[in-house]
This record gives sequence, structure tokens and C-alpha cells, in this order.
Amino acid sequence: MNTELITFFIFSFLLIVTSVKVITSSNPVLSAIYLVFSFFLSAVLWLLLGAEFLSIILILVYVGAVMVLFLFVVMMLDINIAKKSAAYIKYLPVGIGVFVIFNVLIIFFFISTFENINYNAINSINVISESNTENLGYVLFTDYIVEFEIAGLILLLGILSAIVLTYRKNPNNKYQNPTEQIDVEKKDRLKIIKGLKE
Amino acid sequence: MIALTLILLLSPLIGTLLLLLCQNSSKDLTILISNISILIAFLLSLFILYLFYSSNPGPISANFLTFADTKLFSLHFGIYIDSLALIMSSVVTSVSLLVHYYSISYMKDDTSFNRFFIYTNFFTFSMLLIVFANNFLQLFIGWELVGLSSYLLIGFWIKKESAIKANYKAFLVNRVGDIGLLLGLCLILLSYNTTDYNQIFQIKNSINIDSVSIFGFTFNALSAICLLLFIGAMAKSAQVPLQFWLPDSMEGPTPISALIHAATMVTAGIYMVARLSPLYELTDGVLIFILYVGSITAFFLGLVALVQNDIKRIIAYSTISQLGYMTAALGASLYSLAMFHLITHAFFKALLFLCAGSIIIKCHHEQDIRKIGGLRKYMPITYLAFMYASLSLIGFPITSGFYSKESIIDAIGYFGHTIPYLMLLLSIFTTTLYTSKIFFKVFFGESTLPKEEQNENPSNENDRQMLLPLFILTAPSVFLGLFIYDPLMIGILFQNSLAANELMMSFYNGYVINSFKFFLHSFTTINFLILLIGLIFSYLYYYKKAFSINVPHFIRTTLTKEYGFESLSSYLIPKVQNIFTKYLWRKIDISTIDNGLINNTSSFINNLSSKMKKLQTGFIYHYSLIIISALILLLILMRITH
Amino acid sequence: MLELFYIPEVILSIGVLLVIIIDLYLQKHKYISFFLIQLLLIIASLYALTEVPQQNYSSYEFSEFTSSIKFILLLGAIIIFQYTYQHLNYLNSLKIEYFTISILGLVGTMVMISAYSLLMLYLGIELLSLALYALIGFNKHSGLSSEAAIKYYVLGAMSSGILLFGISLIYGFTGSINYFDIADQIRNINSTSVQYLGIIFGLIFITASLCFKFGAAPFHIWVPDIYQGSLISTTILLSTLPKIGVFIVFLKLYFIPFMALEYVWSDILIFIGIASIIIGSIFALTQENIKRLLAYSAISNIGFIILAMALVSNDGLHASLYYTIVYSFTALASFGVVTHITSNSHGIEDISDLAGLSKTHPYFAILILITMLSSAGIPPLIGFHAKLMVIQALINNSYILISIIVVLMTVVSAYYYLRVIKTVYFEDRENLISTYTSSNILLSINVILLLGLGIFPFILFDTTSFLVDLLTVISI
Amino acid sequence: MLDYPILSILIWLPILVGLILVASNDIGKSLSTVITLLTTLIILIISVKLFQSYDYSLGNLQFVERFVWISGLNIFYYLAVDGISVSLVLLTSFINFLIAIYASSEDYNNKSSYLGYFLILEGLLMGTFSAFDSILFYIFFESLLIPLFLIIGIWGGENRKYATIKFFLYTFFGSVLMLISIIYLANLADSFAIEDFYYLTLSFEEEVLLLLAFLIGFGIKIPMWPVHTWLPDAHVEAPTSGSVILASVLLKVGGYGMIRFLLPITTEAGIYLSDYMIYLSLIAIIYISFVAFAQEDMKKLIAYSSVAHMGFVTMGIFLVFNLMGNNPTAAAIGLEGAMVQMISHGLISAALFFCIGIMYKHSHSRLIKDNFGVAQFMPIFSFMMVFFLMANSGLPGTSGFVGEFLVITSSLGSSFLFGFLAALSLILSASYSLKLGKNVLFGDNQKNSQGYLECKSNEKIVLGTLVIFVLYLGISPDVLFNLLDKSVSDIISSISIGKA
Amino acid sequence: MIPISYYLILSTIIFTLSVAGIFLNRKNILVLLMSLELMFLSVNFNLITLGNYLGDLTGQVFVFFVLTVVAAESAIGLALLIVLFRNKKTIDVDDLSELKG
Repeated sequence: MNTELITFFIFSFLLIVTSVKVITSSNPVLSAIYLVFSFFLSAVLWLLLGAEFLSIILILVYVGAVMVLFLFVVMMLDINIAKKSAAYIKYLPVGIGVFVIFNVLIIFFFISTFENINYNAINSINVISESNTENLGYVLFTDYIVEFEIAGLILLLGILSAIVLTYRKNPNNKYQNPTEQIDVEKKDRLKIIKGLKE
Repeated sequence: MIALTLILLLSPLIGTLLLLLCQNSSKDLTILISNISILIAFLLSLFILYLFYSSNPGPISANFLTFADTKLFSLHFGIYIDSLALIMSSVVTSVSLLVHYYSISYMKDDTSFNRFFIYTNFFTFSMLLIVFANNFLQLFIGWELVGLSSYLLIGFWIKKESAIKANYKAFLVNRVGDIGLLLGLCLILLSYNTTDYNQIFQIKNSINIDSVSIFGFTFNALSAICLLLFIGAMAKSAQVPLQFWLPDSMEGPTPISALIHAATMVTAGIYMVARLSPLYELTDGVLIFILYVGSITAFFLGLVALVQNDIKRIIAYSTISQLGYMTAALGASLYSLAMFHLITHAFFKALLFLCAGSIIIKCHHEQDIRKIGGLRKYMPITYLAFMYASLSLIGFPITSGFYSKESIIDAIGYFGHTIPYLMLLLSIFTTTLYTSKIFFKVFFGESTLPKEEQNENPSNENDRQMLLPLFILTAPSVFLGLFIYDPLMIGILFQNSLAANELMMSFYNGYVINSFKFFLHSFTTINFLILLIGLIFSYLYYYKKAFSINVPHFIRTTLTKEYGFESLSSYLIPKVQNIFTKYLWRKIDISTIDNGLINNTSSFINNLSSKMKKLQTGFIYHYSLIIISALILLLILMRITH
Repeated sequence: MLELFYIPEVILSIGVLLVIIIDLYLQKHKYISFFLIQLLLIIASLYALTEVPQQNYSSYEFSEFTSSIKFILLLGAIIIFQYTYQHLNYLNSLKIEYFTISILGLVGTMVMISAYSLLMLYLGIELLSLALYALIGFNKHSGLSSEAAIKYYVLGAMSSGILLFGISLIYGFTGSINYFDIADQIRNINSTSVQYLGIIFGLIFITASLCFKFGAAPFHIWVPDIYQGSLISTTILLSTLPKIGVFIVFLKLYFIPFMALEYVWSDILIFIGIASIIIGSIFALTQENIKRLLAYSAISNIGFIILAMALVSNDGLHASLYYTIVYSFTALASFGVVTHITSNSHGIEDISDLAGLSKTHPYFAILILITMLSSAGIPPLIGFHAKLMVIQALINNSYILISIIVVLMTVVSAYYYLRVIKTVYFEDRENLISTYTSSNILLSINVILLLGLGIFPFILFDTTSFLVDLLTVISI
Repeated sequence: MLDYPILSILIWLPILVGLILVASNDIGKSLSTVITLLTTLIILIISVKLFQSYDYSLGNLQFVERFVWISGLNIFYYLAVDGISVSLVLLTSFINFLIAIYASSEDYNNKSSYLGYFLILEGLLMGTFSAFDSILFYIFFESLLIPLFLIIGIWGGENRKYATIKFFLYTFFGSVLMLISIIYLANLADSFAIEDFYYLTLSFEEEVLLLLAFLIGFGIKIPMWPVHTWLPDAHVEAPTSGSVILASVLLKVGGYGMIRFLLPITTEAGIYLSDYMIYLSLIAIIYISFVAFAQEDMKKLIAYSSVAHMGFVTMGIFLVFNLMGNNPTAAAIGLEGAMVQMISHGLISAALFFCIGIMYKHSHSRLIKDNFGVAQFMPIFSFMMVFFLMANSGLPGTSGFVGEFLVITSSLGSSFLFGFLAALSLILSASYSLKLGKNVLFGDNQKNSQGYLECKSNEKIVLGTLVIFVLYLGISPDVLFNLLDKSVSDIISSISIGKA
Repeated sequence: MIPISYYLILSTIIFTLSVAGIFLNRKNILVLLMSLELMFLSVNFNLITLGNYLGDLTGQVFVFFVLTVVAAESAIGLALLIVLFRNKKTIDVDDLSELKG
């Protein structure tokens, strides 16, 4: 048994444990932390696969940005830590049942389908150089340029939506509106009120 | 002659239409139109009759209106002129004319004066349609139209509940017979591809269909046709068991009872069978059936008349009984005798009814003979007319009724139909009894008129318009028989219109010899003895009240209830009909089909929908579970199938 | 590369950026931005109609077929935006971002339509989905709206995950994400080999996910909730444009890469189609909310489309395309009418809100009458021809029993359309405190076309048969 | 032959005018009345013209208009008429004209829409009777539901919502099965033209299934027992004119369809199943008559009576199957009887519904017990109503008799039992018809609380015209026979083609 | 050497765990969102592994895009969550059942 395999086992075991923790922790902050762990562990496993760029991205983007966002939200929303409800226990067998069936189905399928189960997963792919990042960059900006642009659009959409959804005017804020100030006319300033006749 | 007949036929119809048009005009115009149109018809029938006998052209058939003319069948309206039709039309128009005349006075106070004459004119037209029909379809149409007029006239007083019920009943019972007639008509069309008399009389037995199976009994086609047609006749001519509508039909105005329910319409059945006698002669078994039906009717319905107290109902039962005689005569193949009795009966029965009408008017619409009495003084003319008519009815020698009735009884006896003969004999007795019952009760005894009317001059007993028809009708009631008996019996009168002339001849030559001899001979027969006994008995019983008879209650009830037909028709059938139809409607139509099948299906789907709606819980975890389960389901399905 | 700038997607993307910026300076005059957006759409649609770049990008398809579909899509978008604008304007909640997000979603739909690789497809679907998440939750002050958005978000993301899982399988077993290459691979694989099973698994995962996006049973579960919760203008969008997009994705996926697996997916799709029709019809019966009702109606219509497609025959293909267009058209009309009717200054919710409409607003009543009858498939309206074609295709392919089930469900579904008509025409409202907007020419045209195209169906028929001809050219 | 598209005019003119009336949204009662009267009159004149120009010695399809409609699906805009169609087209235009006259004095809210829907209905009916492309036929057949649905639903009685929805779904259910059959046949024949279906060779099982589908479709429309239960409800709730058009023309669509589709296409199966179908018809005749007798609502009574009378139509049609082999003449008689019965029932039931409508206006109740002694106050009306009741009970001399007579004649050719059972209708129909007359018209009504007034002149015209036509067809139905003779024999012969 | 199936099995387990997380979670929606993140993670495993198996860079490219998209998706998801919280003052899964039936 080589080191790679040992590393894989350790990290994958930890990954499964943290994943389980993510979905079972009663405190969402804990869940988020476990998720961060999972990402780290995954990044290591991806390194094993030779996807250096992606594993770095996973940590930079995910842990650095997305998960921080998550935690931010958790803090912002001031959520109570819920107890396990009775319904949870009631649905647990169903959940486990589905989980097992699904797993069995797919794992058996994988085992039975791959003629070459023992094919080594660790495999570096060379397109223009040894460097994974370089290769990826090359492919991205040549073969997948249109996709890249669309991904940009998706990000734009994400920004736009997030802002539109969460932005709200604070009615207490006092701010000037120059357009209105310029547009103002005489009759807006002066209001003539008819007095009551005696 | 054809044109004249056409005018004759159409003149009452034109009268009807004119009357319809000037509905709001004066009574005089109504009277004028209605009577003139019938008068024209009457005069024309006499004239054509004269022409016919003088030129003797044989039967004439002509079509004048196409009902349908296709490759499959051709049906027309037409006229068929022969002696039978002409004599019948003379009888119809003469009685109709008199009744019309009589009604002017009888109906003068009625608000629907005009409507009455519309109906009667229309009736006359319909009756003539039957008489002159040259095919079965026209016969059937006329048949139904007289039924319609009868319906309308019985219910003439639209506010009178009992009249409304009676006409409903009359129409429905007639419809039972019409089923037979219609089926017969359809079978004729199917088997001959035509309904024309002439053509059918020619081909007779050579038809498309060999035999017809009616409820398991197989008849040859012609017998089936004749039997079915006779069922129609049974209803129209009030033969057992379809007789019970007739007494109820007396709810209509009395002139109508005279015209329709005594003289003309009810005899349409007799006329039809006589008309078709060539066909009936070829059947097997049907005639015997007819004979028995006739004699049973004659005897048993005569009995019922004994226990009735309504003057018109008694006469109505008497009519049924007399119609029984005619039917029996038909059944014995004595067609001309049946026709003869039809004619004489038309006159004397019309007379009886008109007299009854006078009496009823005089007594302010009182019809119960127990409450009428001593009218002889106040209504001398009516009294006399009634007496002659009664004598004719009971068949007192030399009267018209005597010739027709005695001949039927004797002939049936002569040809050896023993049981019918006995029944007819016995009914002479009953006829005598109930006739005398009316006669004695109404005209003798204590007067029941109100005091102030008792002092009136007896000579103006009623309008002259009402008395004149009585006078006129008395003549044929008494003397007609004597004059036409001989020509009738030797076959001059009806020439070749009726079948089985040779039978009549054998009877005439072997038994009657001539009319006068027959008259003399009649005093020696058992018939006369029975008649005498009856007269004496009723004289003692009804007039002198010499003794009283305790009729067992059971028999009396049976008779009053008309052997149960009464309760059947006025209680049982409506009751059953109501309950049964309501049951069908509510239980089967509404509960089973509509609610059970249709609405249940829809509410099932609706329930299904609202139950299944609960699957949509609104919880994300359920939704995701459903989606994943569906995915797994698909995967497993694929794993199994591929 | 230059002509790529003329394709509608590019015009829309760049245009939308401009509008976002311009809008910042147009605080009060929203109608100008809206006008710009409509202009943008019109230009894009004109380009869709005229320009077909000669140069092909391996994972992106430029063809007459896709341009035609895009043209239809843009046309629909113009109509929808018009309805939406009036609706939002009336409710005083007009924001130009609504349209910019919609346009980005539209671009996503167009990417889906043109996608020729699984990656492109994924991106297109995500672009669309993200836009929809935002649009559904757009009504920020409504609890229902945000509930619907979260539901759709969670389930939609899950379905994306399933889609990706499927894609990964397909990629792993065929070694490519390009449609054409996949088709090639599948055709060459021995049907007994284990790889085959992997591909089928992938196919099922992808099917499940796409059915989710399509709203076909049993993956339809989100549809009614989301339709109900979102703004009615979003509901129109949701029930038309993405459906066309997903339908084209269905067509292209099944008829290009997975054509060789036809015997597998055709059975699945028939099952899904029948299930959709039945569930859509039966669940809708007892709905009170008009948007939920129309949602179930949409599910049942989707069932028809899928069923026709699953026949894998030319007439089935034609029927499904025809049905899709007719369905979108009808949905546009029916939701369009509803957007125009408001009661008490918020949109109508329940069917009973429509009571007595025929007395007060006969114009709208007639519009509702026509759209509902068309949806029910009563001739001579266009909905009938669409159903006729599907049934004919079914019978031509000897699915007699299925066609009987389908028509029986049509009868069931007729009931709830009739309920709406009944409410509009036969019922009186107790307290008539409703305000309605006035008539609208575009809407009238939309509705009258339902009748007009029903009487002259050959106009649309010829168009779609032309499109089908194009499609067969590219797929085989 | 005419050089203008007479059938298209007959179809589209009323539809267009109707659409305009509906869309114009209450342009005023008098104007819409005048427009409707004029349109129906023009249509009547045109259809009489059609009738005159129709050459009935030929009997084939005439005035053919045939254009490609949807090329890809092989659907044609194919209009034509034969004798059967002409008679029904005449009936439609005639009844619609009467409805227009009747409605001229009525007051409805939004009258222009009301009349507009009737005009649309008229056009669609014309289309149904003259379409010879099966899909075109189906489109017209199905579209009929829309205007009638609205007429009943908007201007109907208390329980109209239930009745309309039931009516709609019931008939829709039947027709979708028919649609499947049509498509199935078209798939085999590679054409939607009805006459192309006649030459198909079908297996026995196919024929049986097709027969059942058509039977359900048309049987519901006609309606046959046991799928008749929508009719009483629809009739009761419909406004007078709605009931009239429903009873007199719409039901005929079912019979017409049976003659066009059922007879020639599914002959073998028909022969096999004819006994059962005849028994169904007999149940309709006898059982429904009983049910009609039990009714307390006048409209329901007439509605059930319609079902019973339509029993004769179906019986006449199914007898063709039964008799074709051994007695083709009787078969033809039966079919002609069915057709005559349809026309006649169209007139009589229309008249009766008019009568009930007139009474309802005064008493505001359709229940028999609430109407009493009408004859005292409305003598002319009562006279005509009695006439129609008599005609309804098959009185000879009225058109009601002719059809029943022919059907019974034909049925005797098959079996005496059939004839006898059918003939029972004579007494049953009389019993319920006259019961109605007895309870409603006659009797002594001293209170006059309902305030009956003699009917208005336009109502007199309507009823009087109907009296004349019922009489005319009763006394001399030859004109109908001429029209039908050749077409009927053509159909019988086309059945033989199907058989061979 | 790590056999390819190990990675695939790992990804499957995580995938199913995340699915189970979605439908077992009764607490708050945040955890649902995290489960979704896990799901995408597992898919990424799959893609990278299979790409390696095929010797093809497409898998990794795909993962790159998935990461991008999921980032944007999370942003929107969290925004929605905030809106939801503002409206309902709760993000409990159990409280999200106003729309049903």
C-alpha cells in the first residue's frame, strides 16, 4: 500500500465524516465550519488527482469567498439553534433507506461497469505543457472561450440578482436627489391654499 | 261522381276551416256555416247514392292526393265509392245533420258555441274520411282523427274535471286498439307494398310474407293482419275488453253522445270489418274470435246496464251491447246484417240520446234516473219519440230494430253457433229490462220538476229546434227496417261490396222468405217470448213496483264495477302508472344512471383530486424526496428492463 | 469572429449591460429604459430572423432552425415584456432590473437552444435558472414570493446537481461532451457492453433533471407552488420561454446524441408524458387559485408535448413542435389576460375573483372564454389542432390505448377550464369592488389569433412543418 | 348547380353576423333583433334556394366545395350536400328563423349577444350538416357546444351551472372517442374524406370497437338510453329558444352522424350487434316514455319525450343493419322513417318548447302543478298546444305519425316483437302528452292568479307556421321522401359496398 | 496507485449524503444550501476523476465552470435567504409550507 492510497483513505474518510457532520449538525455555524473542512479535504484529494489549479481555486474561491459569505449570512440572520424534531426521527429511516438504495444502486453500477476498475486515477494530462494550470488556461481561452464568456454573464447575473434582491432603501436615510432639485418649478414650491371664507 | 264525392267529403272540412276563421263572429254565422256544410254533404250523399244505383258502375277508386310516392312504396289519399260507402255516408251525414240542428238549441247557452261546431264538423269530415277511404292509411288517419274529435268533444267542457279525465281515458283506450290497427297497417304495407283496397282485394293471399309469429303463435300473414285490424275495431267499437271508455265518454255534451258514441264513430270498427270482408273471409280462426267477442260483449255489458242509474250511462251500455250484436254478426260472416243493424241502430240510438238530451235539459242537467220522474205530462213529444226508439231497441216486431236484431240472432242460431246464440237470446231479456227501466222511471211516477215549471204549458216542452230532429229520427227508427230488409237480404243494397253473400242468401231463402213473413214468424219464436216476459216483468217491477228483488250484493257490485274494469281503469292503472313511472324515474333514471353512473364518476374524480392534492404538502423535503424517489424508480426500472 | 457580434445573444448581452448603465441615470423615466429594452429585443429578433453566421463553433449551433426558434422566443419575450410592463406599472412596483434579469435569462435560453455540447447546455440552463431564481423572488415584500423562490432554488440546484451527475457519467463513458461525438460513440458501442449501461444511467439522470426543468410529472412537484408564489408576470415568463428552450433541448439531446438509445428513452418519455397528463388534469380539478390551476394545466400540456416527442416519428416531432408553439401562445394569452385584470390593486388570485367579469368587463370575458376553450382543446380554436395532431401521431404509431387515456384526460381537464368560464360568465359577484385595466391591443391580437389560427391552422402548420424539415436535416 | 359557394355562405354568413353581434356588446335590443331577423331570413331564403336547386333525381353529393385546408394532414375544406343534409339544413334555417321571430318580443339582458350566439350556432349547424371531411365535421360538431354552453349558462335557469357543465362534459366525452375513431380511420384510409372511409376493409374487432366509439359519441348527442341524462337537465335550464334549438336541431346531429358514419363504416359489427342496439332503442322508446309520464316539470317531460322519439330514429337506423341482408326494402323504409322522424320531431319539439316558454312567461313556473286551466285564458294558444301534443303522440295527419309509422313498418320486417314494442309508443306517448294537456290546459282555473294572456302576434306566427308545416308534412310528406329517397338508397348501397 | 473506482465511490457517497441532507433536514435552509454545495463537490470529483481516466482535460474545464456557476448560485441563494428572513423572520424548513395543495 503506497502513500497515495493511504493519503486517499485518510482524507476520504475524513471527508465523509465532515460531510455527515455538515448535514447533521444542529448549529449552522458548525455545519459551515465542517463544510469548510470538507472543501479543504477535497482540495487535497483533487491535488492527488493532479488537478492543482482546481484545488487551489476551491480553497480560494470556496473557502475564501463562498464559505465566508455563508458564515456572514449565518451571523446576520441570528438563527436559533434548533433541536432535532420528532419528524426528523420519523423520516430518518426513510432517509437512510433512500440513501442506501441510491448508494447501492450507483456503487454496484460503477463496480460492475468499469472494466478497468483498477485504472489509476492519478493521471496527468498534457496539452501544451506539464503544468496543469497552463494547460487549463490554454484550453479555457481557446476551445472554451464562448463558455467562458457565458460564465461571465452568469456572474454578472449573480451580482445583479443578489443586489436587486437584497438592496432596500432605508426610509430613514436622508439624501439629496439632484435631478429632482433641478427639475423643480415654481408651482412646486409655492402652494396656494384657499382659506375658509368667514 | 268522383268530383261530387270529393265535394261531399270536403264540405265538412271546409265548414271546419271557415268556422276556424270566423271564430269571433256571431252565432248565426256559425250555425249557418256548420249546418249548411253538413246539409250539402247529406244531400250529396243521397244524390250520389241515387246516381250510383241508377247507373250502377261498380266500385270506383280514385286517388287525389299523394302521401308518398317513392320506389319503396306509394301511398295516396283517395276515395272509394261503392254502395257500402255511400250508404254509410248517408247514415253518417243524416245523423250528423240532425244532431247539428239539434245542437243549435242544445248548446245555445254555451260560451264555446263556435268551438262545438268546429269539432262536430271536423268529426263529420273525419268519419267520412274513413267511409270513403280507398286505402288503409287513409282509413287509419280517419280512424285517429275521429278519435281526436271524440277526445275533443268528450272534453268539450274544459272546466269539468270528470270530462277531462274521461276524454283522456277514452283516447288512451282507443290507442290500445290503434296499436293493433297500426301494426296491421304496417304489416299490410310490408306484405303488399301498397295499402290500396282495390289492389289488395285483387291479390289477397299472394303476399310477400308467409307467416307472422305473434308472441310465439304463428299465424299466416293474412290472418295476422285481420286479427290486428280487428283489435283496432274492438277498441273503437267498444268490445270486451276495451269497452270501458265508452260509458265514461258520456261526460261530453249529449248530442255528441248521440252522434259519435252511438251512431257513427263507434260503428267504425264494424264498418271496417265489413269493408274488409273479402279479406276476413280468407282467414282462419279470426272470425270465430270475432263472433265470441261480439256475443260476450252483447250479453255481459247488457247486464251492466241494469245496475246503472245515469240515463246516459245506461244508454251507453246498451250501445256497447248492441255493438256486440253487430260484431257477432260479423263473426258469423253476416256482414250485411251487421251493417243493417248498424244503420238501424244509428237511427234509434241517436233518437234515444237526443231524447235523453231533451230530458236532461228539461231537468237542468240532472242525469240520475232515480231523481227524474213523471215527465210524460210535460214532455209528450219526447215521451212518444222515446217510446218508439225503445221499442226499436228491444226489437219489438215491425220496428227497424226488430228486423236487424232478430235477423242477427236467428241467423246465428240458424248457422248453428249455439253458445253465441244463447248469449244473444238472453241479452234480449236484459235489453228489455234496462230499456223499460229508463222508460218507466223517467216518464211515469212522481214529477220531480220544480213547482213553478210544473204549471207551464206542456206543448212548449222544449225548443222546436230540439223537437224537430226527434220527429225526423222517429221515422227511420220505426220503419226503415221494413223498407230495406228485402233488398238488403237478397244483396241488392250492398251489391258486391260485402263478401259471403251466398251465406245471406241461404239464410234468406231458408228461413226468412220475405220481410212480412219474417215479421209473422217472429211471434212464434222464443225471441218474442223472452221479449214479452221481459216487458211484463219490467212493467211489474219498475212501474207497478209489485215486488222487489234482492240481487246478491256480490253480483251487484260486480256489475256496478263493470266486472272490475271500472276499478282497473279509474283506480288501478293510474295508480300503478304513477307509482311505477315515478319509481322508474327516481330509482333508475336519477339514482342509478344519473347519480350512480355519471355524477358518481365525476365526484370520484373530484375526490381523487382533493385527496391527491394532499401529496403536495408544500415542504421542500417532501418535494426533494419525491424527485429522488422518481429518479430511483426510473433507474430501477431501467436496471430491470435493460 | 466579427459576425458573431450580430447574433442575437451577443446583441442582447451587450445591450443589457448598456441598459443597466443607462438606467442608473434615468431615475424617474423608467419607460425610456423599458423602451430601450424592447428596442433591443426587436433588433435582436430581426437579427435572429436574418443573420445566420457561416462559421460554426463546435459547441454552439448556428442554423436556420435555431434562429427561427430564437425568433419565436424573442417575439414571445416582446409580448411578455409588454404585459409585464403594464402589470408592474399598474402595481407601482416597476423596476428595470426585472427586465434586465429576464433578458439574461433569455440569453440563457438561447444558449440552451444553440448548445451543441453538454457544457454549453449546462451553462445555458444555469443562466436561465439563476435568472428565474431572482425573478421568482423578485416580489421582495411577499412571503409567498420568497418562499417560492427558495423552494425553486433548492430544488432547482438539486436538479442541476443531478444533471451534472448525469453529464459526468455520459462524459466518462463516451469520452466527450460534444453532441455529435457522443452520438458517434453511442452508435459504435456494442449494446451488450457495460459502458452502455453507464450511458443509460447518465441518460436517466439527465432526463430526470430536464423533466424537472420542463415541469413534467413526477418531477413537476415544484410547478404549482412556484407559479402561485411568484408575480404573475414571472409566471408568464416561467410558463412560456423556458418551456420552449427546454423543449428544444429535449429535441436536440434525444434526437442527436441519444438517438441510438431511442428504445430506452422513448419508453421513459411515454411514461412521463402520460403521468404528466393524468396528474395535470386530475390535480387541477379542485384548485381554487387561478395560477395553480394554470400551473397544472401547464403540466398536462407538457405531457402532451413529451408524449408526442416520445413517438420518435416525424409526425410526432411535428406534433410536439406545433404543440409547444401553440401551448406557449395559449399560455401567453391566458396569463396575459390575467395580468390585465387586477382586483383591489393587486393581481387576482382565486378563480372566484373573476366572478361577474362578463357583466362588468365583457371584453376580458370574451378573451378568457377563447383562451380557456382553446386550452381545453375545443374546436375551432387552435388548441384543438394541437391536440388533434398529437392524438393523430399517437394513433399513427399504434398507441391506441394511450390515445384513449389522453382524450379521456382531455375531458377531465375540460372541466376545470369550464369552471373558469362558468365563474366568469355564469356567476354574479356580490360586492363588485374590483378595478380593471382597460383593453389592450396586443392582448386582443394574441387572443384573436387563437381563434384565427384555429380557423386557418395551415399558417402555423406550414411554419412548423418547415421547422421540422430543418430539424431533420440537422439531426440525421 | 349554382356558380357561387352557397354552402359556405350558409355557414359563414350567420357566424360572421353572430360574431359581430357578440362583439358589439349590446348594440340595442331593436337593432340586434332586426339584424337577426334579416340574417335568419336571408339564410332561410338561401337554404330554400339550395333545396330548389338540389337535383334529387341524382342523389349524389352536390354543391361540392373542396379545397385543401391543412395540406400536411390531408385535411380538406370539403363541403357538399345530399338529400339528407338538405333536409336538415332546411330544418335548421327554418327553426332559427322562428327563433328569431320568437325572440323579437322577448327581453334579455345583453340581447345582441344572445341573438349572436344563436346565429353562430346556426352557422355551425349548417357546417355540421354539410361537412364531408371528417375533421371538418368534427370541428363543427364540437364547436356547437360553445354557443349552446353559453346560451344555457348565461340565460338559463336556477341550476344552470350544473346543467351546462354536465351537458358540455357529457357530449365532449362522447365526441373525443369519436375523434379517435375518425383519426384511426383516416390513418387507414390516408384521407379524412368521409366517403373514403366507406371503402376500407376493417377487421371485425376493429369494426366493433369503432362502432362502440361512434355509438357513444353520437348516442350521447342524440341521446340514446342510457346516456341521455344530460338532456333533461340541459333542457330544463335552457332559455326557451335554447331548448328549441337543442331539441329540434342539435339532437339531430347525432342521428345524422350515425347515418353518415355508423351505417356505412361499421356494417359487419353493426349487423352482429344490431339486436342489442335495437333493444337499446326500444328501451328508450318504452322506458323513457314511462319516465316522461312521471315528470312534474313540463320541460323535463318534453325532454324525455324527445329521448323517446329519438329512440325511433336510432331504431330506424339500426334496423338497417338488421334488415339489410334479407329485406333491403324494409331497411330503406326504416332509414327513411328515421329521417322523417328527425325532421318531424324537429318541428314538433320546437313547437312544444315554444309553448312551454310562452306559458312560463306568464306563470313563472315550469311545474305542471303551477300551471292550470290555461285554456280558459289562452284559447288559441291552447288549441295549438293540443295540436302539438297530439302530433307529439303520433297522430296521423301530423308529421309525428309518418316517421313512427315507417319505422314500425320496417321493424315488423325484422320481428313482430320489435314492431309491437315500438308500437306501444302509440299509447305511451299519448299518455304523457295528453297528461300534460289534461293537467295544464284544462280544468277550472278560477283564480287566474298567474295572469295568462293570449299570446302575442309574433308567437302566434311562430306557432301557426309550425302548425302548418307539421300538418303539411303529415298529410303530404312526399316532398321529404323525394328529397331523401335517392340519398337513402345510396347509403344503403354504400353499406353493401362496405359489406363486399 | 489509487483505483479509479475509489474516487467514484467516494463521490457517490458524498452525492447521496447531500441528497439525504436535503430531504432529512428539518432545521434551516442554510444547511440545505450547504448540502447542495456538497452535491456539487461530489459531481466535481466525478468529473475530474473521469477526465483523468479518459486522459482528457474537459473534465477539469467542466469543473472550473461548475465552480464558477455554483459560486454565483450561492450568492443568489443567500440573497434569497435574506429576503425570506426579512419577510418571515424565520428560515425554518418547516415553516415554508404556505404554498401547497
